[in-house]
Formats: sequence, structure tokens, C-alpha cells
Amino acid sequence: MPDTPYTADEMMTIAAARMLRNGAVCFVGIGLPSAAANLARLTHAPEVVLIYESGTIGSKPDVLPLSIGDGELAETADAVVSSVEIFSYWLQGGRIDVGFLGAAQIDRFANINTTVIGDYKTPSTRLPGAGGAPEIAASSGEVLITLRQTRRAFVEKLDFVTSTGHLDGGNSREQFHFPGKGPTAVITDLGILTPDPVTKELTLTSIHPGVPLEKVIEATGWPLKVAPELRTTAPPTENELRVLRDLQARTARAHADEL
Amino acid sequence: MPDTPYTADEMMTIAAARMLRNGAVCFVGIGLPSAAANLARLTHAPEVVLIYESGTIGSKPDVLPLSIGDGELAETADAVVSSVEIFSYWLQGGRIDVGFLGAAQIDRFANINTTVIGDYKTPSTRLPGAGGAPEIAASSGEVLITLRQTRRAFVEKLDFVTSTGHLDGGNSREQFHFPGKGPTAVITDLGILTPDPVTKELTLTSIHPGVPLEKVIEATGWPLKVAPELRTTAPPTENELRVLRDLQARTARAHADEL
Amino acid sequence: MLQLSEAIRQHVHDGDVVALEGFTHLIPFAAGHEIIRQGKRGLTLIRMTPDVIYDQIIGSGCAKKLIFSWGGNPGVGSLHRLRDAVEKGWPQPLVIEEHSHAGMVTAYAAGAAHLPFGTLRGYLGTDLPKHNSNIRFIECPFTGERLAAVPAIRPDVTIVHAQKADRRGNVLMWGVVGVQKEAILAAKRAIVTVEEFVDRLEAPPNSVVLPSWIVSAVCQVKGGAFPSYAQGYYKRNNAFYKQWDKIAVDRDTFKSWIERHVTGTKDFDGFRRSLNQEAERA
Amino acid sequence: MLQLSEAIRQHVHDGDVVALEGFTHLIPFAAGHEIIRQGKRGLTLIRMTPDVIYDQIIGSGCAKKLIFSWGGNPGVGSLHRLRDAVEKGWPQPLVIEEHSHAGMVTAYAAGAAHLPFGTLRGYLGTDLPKHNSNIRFIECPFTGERLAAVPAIRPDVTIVHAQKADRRGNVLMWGVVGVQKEAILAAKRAIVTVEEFVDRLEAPPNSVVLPSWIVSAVCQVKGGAFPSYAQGYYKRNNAFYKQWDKIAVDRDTFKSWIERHVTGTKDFDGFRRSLNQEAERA
Repeated sequence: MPDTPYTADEMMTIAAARMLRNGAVCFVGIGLPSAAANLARLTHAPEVVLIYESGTIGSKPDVLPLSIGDGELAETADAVVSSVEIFSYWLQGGRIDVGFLGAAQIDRFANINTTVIGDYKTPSTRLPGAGGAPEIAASSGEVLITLRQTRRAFVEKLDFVTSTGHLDGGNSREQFHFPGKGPTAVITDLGILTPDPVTKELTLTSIHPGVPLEKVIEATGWPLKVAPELRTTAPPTENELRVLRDLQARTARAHADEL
Repeated sequence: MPDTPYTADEMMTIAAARMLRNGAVCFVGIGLPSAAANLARLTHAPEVVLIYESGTIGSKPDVLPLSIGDGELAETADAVVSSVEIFSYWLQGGRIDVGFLGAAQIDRFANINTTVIGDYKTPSTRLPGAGGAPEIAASSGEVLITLRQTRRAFVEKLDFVTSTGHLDGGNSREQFHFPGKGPTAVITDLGILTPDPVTKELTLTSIHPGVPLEKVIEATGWPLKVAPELRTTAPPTENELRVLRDLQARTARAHADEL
Repeated sequence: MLQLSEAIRQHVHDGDVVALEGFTHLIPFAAGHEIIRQGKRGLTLIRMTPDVIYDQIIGSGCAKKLIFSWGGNPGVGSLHRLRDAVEKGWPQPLVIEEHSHAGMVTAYAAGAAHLPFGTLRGYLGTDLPKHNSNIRFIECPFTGERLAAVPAIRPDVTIVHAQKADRRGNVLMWGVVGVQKEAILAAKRAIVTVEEFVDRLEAPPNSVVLPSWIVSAVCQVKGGAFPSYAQGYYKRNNAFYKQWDKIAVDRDTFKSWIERHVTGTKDFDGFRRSLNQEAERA
Repeated sequence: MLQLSEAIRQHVHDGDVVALEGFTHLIPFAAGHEIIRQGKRGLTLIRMTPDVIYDQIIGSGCAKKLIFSWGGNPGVGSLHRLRDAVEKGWPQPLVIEEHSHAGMVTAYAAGAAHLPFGTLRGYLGTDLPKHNSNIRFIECPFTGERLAAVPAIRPDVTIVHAQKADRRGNVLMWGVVGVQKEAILAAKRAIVTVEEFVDRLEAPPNSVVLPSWIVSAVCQVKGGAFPSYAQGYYKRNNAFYKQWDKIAVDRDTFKSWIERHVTGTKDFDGFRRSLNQEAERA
């Protein structure tokens, strides 16, 4: 345990970062996934290749981007290509090992919704929409998802399926012959959920230190499956925390510009 | 008439060059079309835009290229794009005013053959093949063709249709809904043939100075239609001849390299 | 080389299908403002990532339809004017046609290539096709595989911002170049605003150059992508994006902001001055 | 960063589908010679513009099939070895699958995009579909228009030549770049030969960069595109292309030339020395 206290969000980002293996080619969503992927790059995975859907390949930003197309991403990239090229040749072309996504809603089979809460025509909340997510979910070798765990987010039934996870579970995803195997982990501020090898239902396999199991169950909108051998996530190391906080401090300074 | 004598090939190149209006965007085949298009650029059409299928847009070569992808074409271009882009966005995309082609064989409806003489499987002469020609013929706003006029080249029936001209004549080309209107002139060393407005049959509408009409008829493998008001091509001007010869002399010097 | 106001007057007509493209970078804000200033109506707007400039255009009542794949204020949140138009019909109803990014780039590429449709491995298993009849499925004639198809995008006019143009009107852009080239090549007419005119482009080999003859008008608007950015010229003004959330959340605040800074000014320079004066007063 | 001979040994196997691409510029001659030297057999060769290097590979008996759209010695004439293989089956029969350039680029792009086929406005009214069952026709699901379709090209290995690579193996090419990027991205494995290794690529924005992780092997072969050219390094040796016509027209002359200069030498440096010695003696 580090002497330094840490927040649940920090634990989430650090746990998500750890899932990314060194050398992996990662298609990075903006926000939480981008923070985790860059933390990975700055700690255990210096050779990770970060691709942003704005067409930047091999970005090595010094500060986290606010938008998916910040200048920092282009300036530090090995190559910058057009939108057509990034989606057709690189993502659809099968060059991505890991798609790293956020979500507004997720169901037990890791299908995700980033489109609307409520009815499509008369939504209670209109979200930004699909962006790159549906095809990231279909074409990446595997998919990591990171979001905060609440009953509003972890729902029995999605209001809208924006991106296909394991569909109805079991082999149901296979009908689409996607090149990628779909979500392999969901990393939240409370723990890590992974799909059951057979049913594909998300199962809590690791719980973050100090989080009561009841809290995770309560934060899940379906009867949560818990692994018989539930692990406890290793707490953040001093190094992980320092690198993450330095990154976030640099980011805050860079984005605190005046009008 | 110029004092300087000139060859039939020079007359052909100069007559072909004159067909290209200033400012036209021209997709240029290698060889005779390239010579004519560059002569146009160096005389009456300084604003002509020359596009080569190697992806060079707005090439202004000082010497004629030996190959379709000579360095000179890239170095003097406004833009150099990939092969996929030049064929899909620029040619198929409908950005070309004039396609300028050569041919090995041509029929009375200006369909052309650059594939084989004789049977496809057991040819008497194997030619290089289609290259860009079929889609240049389909997608350019109009098509100019230039080749030497002989009975072997101007045939009753093509051994192979590589590129579609006016098909079987009349409205028959329309069945394909090509964006372009097809061949509008065939410029040879003997004269200029243009399709009849209704039947689309190639008709001799201009004869080069000093060429006997019988010679043109003999050099054509079908009973050649001759326009009732047959014009005589204006002979080369001193300026046209000088510019063409300077270009060819520069070209010969540039390509006379040692092994 | 035209005044932007004249270019918009000549090339953007009421009822047109209009794409103002830019993927976070080089967003043609100045041109969008001129559309608002001239009170264009009934536009079908296209864009992969409609953001603040589309929020402004939609909130000003210029648009009847939006074709898009991700609508938000990047890094900040919702587009309140877009939502108000879709959900409450204010100031007028907005029909949406919603895609994924992969679908949009495929549709633009098909438009640029003069194909009626494009094919992609996409949309399978999602609810998007249920709400969008322009997402269909076809079979590969060789393997029998099922693939998604989208119709080509062919805007009446595409508008983009770029770094520079030469005196002949050839345009050079670099950095995050998004789908701009395809959007230009797919369109019947094209307007480009640039940071500056130069004597020679000095374009590196194989860079993104738009030859003058595919562009209908090139207009110099220094800073014309503000508050987005122009690589090599100025950075993204993240503070503006954050501030926009507060302006756009309320109809009256929005209206008075547009009246004060956009319709109440003559051009983009006027807009920037008006904004600066307000900031100084605050 | 491997010896070329080792890269060819590891990545090109008898019976493979192999694309050596290059549109006049940056043709990977050195790699082609190494294929001949190692006596590969039963290859299916792909290339838009098979020229002298394919004439040499085919004449050496390495290939059983050729997929192409224009086969000639640019600016000179026929490929005699290609014709001899197709027409007389010497030194072994060569099956051909013949396309147009537009069809080939569509097929490569489909391969790079992992689509089973690509669509184009092409081939209509021509005799090409009569002799190539891989040219089919489909209907647009929106407009009903009839369009041509070709199956994706997915080579086992693609080989290209480029100007430079950095120490990490990232590759930069510029000038006429042809279909090389698509050919690399469509392939299972990729070999790149480069003029030089540099500490930093210093690639201009949006230039053609192949990241190291999509390339199986990068090998330095200075002058490896001779007699074609490498923009910024050396010019096309037009004299060689003209001379080739005389060498290739006769089986024995060809065989002795290959034995003397290619199979009789250790590597591309040896080939160049052998050629120079012969030129000096003459």
C-alpha cells in the first residue's frame, strides 16, 4: 500500500493502464481511455503505439488532449493520416490490437451505449453519438472499456446499442464474423469485470482495495456475478501515482488558457 | 506555310496539341499524347493542367518523360498523390476534362485495343494491356486519341476491346451511363477524324496539308467516311515547330544517359 | 481570392446541402459565422463531428437537417442548441441522420470517387440501422459476406479552413487533415478560407494540396478557425469551448451572444474584436 | 534491420502470393534479384506495372501466375520474357489475370481495408471481363446502378523500396508513391529495402510513413531500385531499360545475363559491380 492516499478515479485509471501491454497498438478514445493509455505509455509500456481517431499514429503527447484532435497529438506522432485512411486501412484493416473505449451505459454482455438515454426520438439525455466506437468494437483485436460504475451506467437493458460487445452472450457475437474478439475487460472505479469464458457475462474478477463488495453490487443494474476467487486489485504504486498526477498537473496547466 | 519542312509525325503532334484548350484538365497517356499535351502547354495553352496516372497533378516537365512516372513529373507537379487517389478521386471522381490516349488498334467507333493482336490466348502480338485506358475512356469529360494511321491500326474489327469509345455507334454508349461523352477526335499523321454527331462513326473532317485523300482511305481498314466539307489542317507554324523541336532535342539529351 | 462574405453569398444558397468539415483542427468558424450573418435557411448540414460552430448555426435557425456521427463539445459536454433543436424544435425542428465515423468517411470517400455508395465492415449488431434507412447491407459478389453500405455524400458546397494558399489559389493544409480533401472532392462547389496567401506554397512532397481548379473560392481569414486551431499558427482556445457551455445552455443567453458578436458585427475581425472588448470589460 | 537475403529467406516461400510494387519509381530490383538468386518457385506475382524486374523473375522460372494491369518496358516496348512464358510456356507456363489500373488500385485498397471486394466504375464495354472471372458486376443498394467489383488483393508478402528508415524501423518514402502503402497494408508480411538508415526520419507532416510495426523487415540496399530511380538519390537509368530489350529478346542471351550478373553474384552490390565491369570491358 502506498503511503499516499489516492482517489477511486486514480485507482480506475491506474488499473486500466495496467491492462495495456507494452508494444500493443491501441486505438484510444478520448477522456478516461486516453488518460489510462498515456499513463501506460509513461510507466510500464513505453513501446505502446497510441492511435487517435483524428488520424494520429504513434502519438506521444506530453499532456492529455482535451479533444481527440489536439495539435499535441499530431506533433508527437510518427504519422498523421486522413480520416478515411485511419478508419478504413488501420482500424478496419485489422491493424489495431486493443480498442480502448469509454461508455455512458453498458450492459452485462459489455454492449455499450453512447447515443441516447431514453427513447431515441424523445430522449431524456442526448449523448454525442457513435463516433468511432461501433467499428472500434468490431475490428480491434480486443476491447477494453473504462467508466465509473453506477446503477445509471451499468444497466439491465441499454436504451440504445451503439457498439456491439458480446451481444446476447454465449456465441451470439460470432454471427457477425467480426475480426476482433470483443470486450475482454471493463475497468471501473470499483473493480475489474471480465466476461465469463462461456456465457460472456461480465463477472467481477477483481475488486479495488478498500471497496466493499456490496458497493459494487449496488452500483450494478443487474444481479452481478462475482468470481469465486475474487482478487483484490494491487493498489497504485508510488510511481504510478506520481506519474499520473504529474501528467494531470501538466494537463491542467496546459489547458488553463485564457479566452 | 512555314519555310521549314516538317514531318508527318510533327504535323500529328502539333494538330493533336491544338485540340487541347487552355485551362483544360488533361489526363495524359505516355508517348504521343504526352508530347502533344506538353507542346500545347508550351504554346497556346499555358494553363492546361497535366495529370499523369503515376499520381502527378499539374506536372510541368521540361523534357518529355520516358516513363509515366519519371521524377521530372513529380518534381514539377502541384501535388503528387497515391495511385488509389488518382484513379478513384480524380479520374473516376469526374475531375478530368480531357483524357488523352494512344492506341495500337482503333475501330470506326473509336473503340480501342491496347491488349493483344490476334487471339487472347495465342496472340500474334501481346501488347502491354489496359493500364489506365478503360477508365480514362469512361470517366474523362471527353477523349482525344492520337496514333499513326495504317491499315493495321485502323481495323474493321478490334481483336480486343480494351477501352470503350462509341461502342456500336449511335446511342449505344449511353447504356453504360458513363460520365464522359467519349472520343471527340482522333488525330493521326494524315488527318483528323471526328465522330459523326448521330451515327458516331469516325469521319475524316480535316486532312493534313499535302496528304492525298486516297492515302488516308488506303490507310483505313474500313470504308472511310469523308466529310462533305473536308478541311485542310493548318500547317505547323514556325513557333509550333520550334517549340516542339526544342522539346524533343532537350528530351533526347536528357535521356541519352550512359549505363 | 474573394471576400468571404461574397463567397458565401455566391456559393451557399438556402436549402443547400452544406458540409463545413474539420476534425477538431482547422474548423471553419469564420465561414460558419458568415452563414449565420447572411441568414441562410433550410440548410442540410453534414459533418462527422458537429461541434460549437454547428451549435451556433443550428441555434440561429439556418438548418433543417443534420447528417453526422458524433455531436458534442469536445472535452466539455453536450451541444445545447443542437439538443434543443432536435428535442424541442427550437428555433426550428432539426431532422437528424446518424452514422458512425467509419460510415461517414466511407460515404465521403464514395462521394469523392463518384460512386453511388461505399462499403464497410460496420454497424452490425448496433441500433443505428433501425433509425437510419441510409444504412443498408449488401453481399460480397465473391465471398457472400454481409457488409454495410452507405450512400455517397455529395454536398452542394463544402467549406474548409487551411493554413495557406499561393497567389494562383492552390491550397496547402497539414496536421490533422480529417476528411477535408474528400469533402471538397465530393462537393459541387468548394470554399476555402486560409490563414495567409504566400508567393510560393513550398509544399513538401505528397502533402495535402488542393489545386486551385477544384476550389470555387479561396478567402483569406486570419485566425478563421478560432476557437479551434491552425497548426503552425495558433493553438486551440480550450477556454472558449468551456465557456460556450454556459452561453449555449440558455436560449436567451445564446441569442444575445449571437446578436452581440456575430450578427451584430461585420465580419470575423469584428467578431474577434467584439469578443475581446467583452473580455476586457469583464 | 536484416540482410536482404535473410529477409527474403524468412518471408518469401515457394508458392507464395507476392507483390513487388513501385510505379516506375522505387522499384525493388534488389529484392527481385534475391528472389531469383534463392530460386523461389511457384510464385503468384502481383503488380500493376510488371516491368523489367518481373521479366527477370518470370524468365528465371520463379512464377506460375501474374496478376497485373500493364505489362511492358516503359517507353521501350514489350517484355520478352513475360511474353515467352505466356505464349510459349518458357521456362514454364504463366497464367495471367488481367485488370485495368483502376481495377488493381481498387483491389489493393480493398485488401488494405480488409474488405472482401472493391467497387469501381470500370470495365464496362470492354473485353476484360470475358477473360477474367474476377471482374464481376453488382448493383448499388440505393440507386440500382450497375458497377464493377473486384476481389481484394491480399498478398502473402509485399516488397517495396523506399528512401529511408530510422533506427526504430519507421520508413519514409516520397515522390511517386504509387500503390505501395496499400500493397503493404494489404499484405500478411512486408519487406522494405531502403537507401539509408538515419537517426531521425524528419518526415514532413502527412507524408507517407510506414510505422515499423507494420513492416516485417527493413533492409538497407543502397541503390536498390536501380535501374529505376529513387527521388532525391539517383535518376532513372533509361539506358538500362533500352538495353534490356536486346538482352531479353533471346532466351540464351537472357539466361547468360542472369547467370553472369544475378545468380553468379552474391548480392546487389555484386550485381552492380559485375554490370560495371562488363560496361568497362565493352
